[in-house]
Amino acid sequence: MSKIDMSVDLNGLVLQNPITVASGTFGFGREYGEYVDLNRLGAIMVKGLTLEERKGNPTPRVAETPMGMLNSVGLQNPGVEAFIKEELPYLSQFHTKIIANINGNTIEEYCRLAERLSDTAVDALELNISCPNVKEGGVAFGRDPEMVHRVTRCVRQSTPKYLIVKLSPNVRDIGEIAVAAEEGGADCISLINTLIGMSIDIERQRPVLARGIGGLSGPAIKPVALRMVYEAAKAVKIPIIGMGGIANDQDAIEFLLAGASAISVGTANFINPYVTMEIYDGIADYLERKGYQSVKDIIGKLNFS
Amino acid sequence: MSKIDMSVDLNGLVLQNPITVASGTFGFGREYGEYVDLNRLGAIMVKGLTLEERKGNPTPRVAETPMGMLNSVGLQNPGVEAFIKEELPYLSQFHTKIIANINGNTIEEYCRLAERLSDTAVDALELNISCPNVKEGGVAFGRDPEMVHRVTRCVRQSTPKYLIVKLSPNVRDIGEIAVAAEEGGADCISLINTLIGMSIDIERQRPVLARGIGGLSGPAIKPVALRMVYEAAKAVKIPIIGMGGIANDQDAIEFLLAGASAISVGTANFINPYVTMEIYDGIADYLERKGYQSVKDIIGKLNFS
Amino acid sequence: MQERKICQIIETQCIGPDVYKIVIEKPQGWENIRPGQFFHIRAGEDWYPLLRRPISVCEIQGIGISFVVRKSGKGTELLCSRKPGESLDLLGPLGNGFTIEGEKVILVGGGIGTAPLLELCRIFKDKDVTVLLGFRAEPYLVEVFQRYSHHVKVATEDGSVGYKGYVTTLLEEELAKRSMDMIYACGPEVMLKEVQRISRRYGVKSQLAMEERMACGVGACLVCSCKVKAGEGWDYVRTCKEGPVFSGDEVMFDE
Amino acid sequence: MQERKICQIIETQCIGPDVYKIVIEKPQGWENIRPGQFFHIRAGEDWYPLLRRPISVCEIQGIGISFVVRKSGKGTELLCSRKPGESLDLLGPLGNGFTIEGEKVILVGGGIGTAPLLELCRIFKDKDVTVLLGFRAEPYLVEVFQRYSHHVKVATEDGSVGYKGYVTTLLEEELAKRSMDMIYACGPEVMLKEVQRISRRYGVKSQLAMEERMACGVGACLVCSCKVKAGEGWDYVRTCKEGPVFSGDEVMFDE
Ligand SMILES: Cc1cc2nc3c(=O)[nH]c(=O)nc-3n(C[C@H](O)[C@H](O)[C@H](O)COP(=O)(O)OP(=O)(O)OC[C@H]3O[C@@H](n4cnc5c(N)ncnc54)[C@H](O)[C@@H]3O)c2cc1C
Ligand SMILES: Cc1cc2nc3c(=O)[nH]c(=O)nc-3n(C[C@H](O)[C@H](O)[C@H](O)COP(=O)(O)OP(=O)(O)OC[C@H]3O[C@@H](n4cnc5c(N)ncnc54)[C@H](O)[C@@H]3O)c2cc1C
Ligand SMILES: Cc1cc2nc3c(=O)[nH]c(=O)nc-3n(C[C@H](O)[C@H](O)[C@H](O)COP(=O)(O)O)c2cc1C
Ligand SMILES: Cc1cc2nc3c(=O)[nH]c(=O)nc-3n(C[C@H](O)[C@H](O)[C@H](O)COP(=O)(O)O)c2cc1C
Ligand code: FES
Ligand code: FES
Repeated sequence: MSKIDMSVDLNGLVLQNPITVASGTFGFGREYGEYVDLNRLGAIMVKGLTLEERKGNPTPRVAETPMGMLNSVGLQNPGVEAFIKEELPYLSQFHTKIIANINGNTIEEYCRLAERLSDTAVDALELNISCPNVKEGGVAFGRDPEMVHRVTRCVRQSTPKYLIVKLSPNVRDIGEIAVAAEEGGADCISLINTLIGMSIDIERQRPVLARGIGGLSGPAIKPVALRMVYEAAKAVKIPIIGMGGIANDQDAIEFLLAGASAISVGTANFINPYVTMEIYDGIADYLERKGYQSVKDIIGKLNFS
Repeated sequence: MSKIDMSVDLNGLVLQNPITVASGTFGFGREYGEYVDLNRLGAIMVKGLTLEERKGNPTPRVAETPMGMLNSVGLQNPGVEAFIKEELPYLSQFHTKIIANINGNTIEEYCRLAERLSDTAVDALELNISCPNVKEGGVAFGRDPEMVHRVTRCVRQSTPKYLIVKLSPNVRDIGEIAVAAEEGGADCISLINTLIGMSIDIERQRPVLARGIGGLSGPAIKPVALRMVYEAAKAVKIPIIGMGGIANDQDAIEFLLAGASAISVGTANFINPYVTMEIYDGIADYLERKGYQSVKDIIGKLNFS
Repeated sequence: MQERKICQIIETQCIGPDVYKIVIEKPQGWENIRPGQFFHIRAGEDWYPLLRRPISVCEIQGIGISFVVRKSGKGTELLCSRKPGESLDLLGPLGNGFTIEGEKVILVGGGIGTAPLLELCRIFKDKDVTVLLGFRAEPYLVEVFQRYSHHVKVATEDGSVGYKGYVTTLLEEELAKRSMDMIYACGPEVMLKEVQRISRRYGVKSQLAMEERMACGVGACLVCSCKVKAGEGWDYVRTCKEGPVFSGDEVMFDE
Repeated sequence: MQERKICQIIETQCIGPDVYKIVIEKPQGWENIRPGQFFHIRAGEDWYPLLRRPISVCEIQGIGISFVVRKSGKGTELLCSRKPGESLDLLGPLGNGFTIEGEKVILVGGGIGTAPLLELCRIFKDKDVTVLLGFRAEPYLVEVFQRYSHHVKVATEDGSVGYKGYVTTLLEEELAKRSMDMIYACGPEVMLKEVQRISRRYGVKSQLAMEERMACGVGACLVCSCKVKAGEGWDYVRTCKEGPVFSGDEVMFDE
């Protein structure tokens, strides 16, 4: 097992292994640091950041659905300055890449966030243009190819950092959106963010979530996520970080075969805090069993005749 | 329980109760007729019809996913003439509405199907502009508001029959599409058709489905379907038939509260052939327990403050 | 009469490598179950895993119906872990089953595909019935077949028991020796394809029990298509309804 | 040390209307569990239902940890149906737990919210501890509390046992009689809100065990926010991490 090369090179951003954790599901690493050795992750996508502190949406913020969950956290976060001062030093101890997930209400806000993070220890920026839980326009950015192109280009010009654009699945044609991000200057694409969903309490005749709608994540969305990763991988040349419902090694391998160069685990952390390590071992076993030397050998290797 | 009025009036199409069965999941009624009294359903949406016979896609055509399933049947059907000759007489015995689900590759084909069915015993047409399993363009119709408007208007002009337009969930903004159908002259909207998904066999490194991608249905998609029904109901004045993952009375009531005037049960029939009857009883119990006289009293009654 | 019934499990027993026998109490109404028919079974007690699993009838004994299930995924694993006293949700009996025909018949089973032939063998027990059973390694159910037939031969791929090689070689040997009225076969697709070839070569009729992934199991959803000859061309028919047993003449295997 | 452990169930018992006591074998490493802390438990053996369920520690006995669970949905129903011998997947102990403070304390529990107070009561058993338990109808756990306290009073809404009315009325009566060092409360939100009001009125400190829907349970996902006072304004803190026990001073209930 030790002879297998698990590292992946996302066109400049080298991860020691393809297993990363999805933004918003892993806080700033501290909490799950009690369960897993953070040094063993490929990268940590931190909780979505905004320029100023955000308190987020009222509760309930979570609803369970069949093999999925809805959340409406609404980007609660301490703001980028507090992140840099209080969280980044902790995260910088680990030789795991740190990816800052940034969220703006306007293109300008995205650019300011990118600038602010440019000379910090973060290894990459993940432009979240797809959060369904902020009213002011997060969604609008991610659903229109022209807007995706514009925001990506502006942020690209604001920072020399490695730039990942995180796509929304709530679109007509994911390939079109992926191309827009690529042409805007993204180094990498990550997808999917949550699908938009709703759940109703029939006794109270109200939505379960205080905010009404929320983002659907977890195993339920895996088939949609996998299809979108496959389509995006066909559409662009830049590398892809795939996510959406990954709960075990088999799921992760499906995404790699479909064309993702790395994967993120989100909701599954909540159920099994050791899941990332189990996925690591499972991928290594699979590669060994199938006679591969490197995880790179299976990326995009789906046969489709 | 007997005192509750379960009938719903979809603006001209009166159903004896709001429980219908989704196209493609109930054949032409015969098979499930052995399990449930077809006279007790509100309506039967028959298997999608095309002008000519279609053999459909190669197998495997089904894959199980977490609380969902993918199908890639590809509109296998005997063609509209065979339907009229061999299936319609059987279905006409029942005092349950018969809704013909029609599928074309071109606007002209939709119109010819509508014309052909105009002087038959079917009670309504359901324009399927959203089947993800035909290559020739089914999807393209359903994803673009302008195309939705055009095909609806042309079919509207080809037939006096009650016209339902069935929407695809694989769109950017369901409200926009719903409005396009309404403005095109639809009497009613049904949604959602399946989400597009994929599943990979990691041993064979191939998609599980012979066709690669397929339509995702079942409980997994319920939160997305419910949200879309809610959004569509806000966007249009015409009635809505809601579906997507409904598996029990509680799910059905959620859709009614969200604004659907009737609901369709699809995948759940496969697991429990008696599910429609259980949903009927469950809705009636709920109405009685909550002191309603009629199922109409809860349609769109979601509190959202 | 097809019906959904909730039945009590009266026995679960491991009878081979990852192979379990599950016996349920036979409820009223299921009197005319034919070999080759199947039940569509909910693996768990809840909706997860979502779809039912098609499992063939193995044997019908006075008060019970037995199934033999091989663990091959989430659903069958769950099924095999169910305990006596628990209840099982079954839909069936479904499909057409084998047509009982002929005086001299030969049964060819491969792996878990041996199970659906047992009840058939019992029906033919007073006639001239030869049974050929193929396994990768460790065989199972062999002694039960021996109760109903004096001509039971076993092939294993690893040669651990009986003939070392494929069961279809045994079939060819038998047919070379004497003619038969009917071949009944159930097993993996490669085996069935070979049975079809052999049956044509020797001009013996055959009935093949096919497998296809299913959703409804009752003929409504059209996911389980099987390609069969139709006039000059071909047609897709439903494995769950027109099958799972098809005449060896009509099935068209993919190349 | 927080950890995920797979523990054996040693007892499951119905102790009240839809209320079950579940005892698991206490594994090594969980020596310092405090009352008010909770475990995040997988209801089934598989991933369905998906999320873990937060359940408070009820009592820590030599070799076991007990939980008391009320069936209130799919997850708790499944949990209550689990049998001795089966294993349970627990994450914990999580959250801060009650701060042990005061000589004269009063415990106020409502419904299933009585359970998390039991271990607390045991800790205070040699001090002056008054216990007020409120139920809608049929009470449970009362005799166990009586083992640790001589002052256990029960209120039921239907008047079937003890005082007919709300437990908070009993609290007000007690505080009117004599002063207390601390009120510990667990129960439905309306009850906690009333406890807060009463504690302010009588100037007695309180600790409230709050409930909020959770996903991760460990502080990473931020879905479980609780509104607390912060300087002039307010802040959202994590019920699973900073809570579930909060000082009655700081919690801000919605109007
Ligand atoms: C008519 C018929 C009779 C059968 N009789 C038996 C029997 O008596 N004993 C027995 O052990 N097995 C039998 N099988 C095969 C059995 O249905 C599958 O092994 C089982 O469905 C696999 O489910 P799983 O959850 O364990 O596997 P998974 O791979 O997790 O299943 C995923 C999905 O694929 C389907 N699937 C996977 N493999 C098969 C397969 N070989 N055939 C059909 N669907 C499949 C499952 O039903 C499920 O929907 C029969 C199949 C058919 C079609
Ligand atoms: C810190 C804490 C300690 C608790 N201790 C106990 C205890 O000792 N005994 C006990 O019986 N119950 C306790 N509860 C409540 C218990 O967690 C819920 O009753 C349970 O989660 C309901 O799950 P369900 O699947 O039965 O209900 P469903 O309504 O089907 O659950 C759907 C979703 O909502 C969540 N949910 C529903 N009700 C609650 C609730 N009241 N609190 C939190 N989440 C909820 C579930 O966790 C699940 O994610 C506690 C809750 C918290 C937050
Ligand atoms: C509670 C929660 C909070 C999330 N917050 C963010 C966020 O701040 N920024 C972001 O880009 N994605 C956020 N996401 C989306 C995840 O990063 C991920 O894209 C999605 O959950 C799909 O993956 P999963 O199914 O593995 O969870 C959040 C998801 C959850 C469940
Ligand atoms: C096997 C299968 C076949 C289907 N065929 C059709 C079809 O022919 N026409 C159509 O409009 N929808 C078709 N659908 C979509 C369903 O009508 C329904 O919109 C969808 O399955 C969502 O509902 P559900 O989750 O309750 O199944 C099909 C769905 C399934 C599962
Ligand atoms: S499984 Fe539905 S038609 Fe055969
Ligand atoms: S439940 Fe995730 S932070 Fe509290």
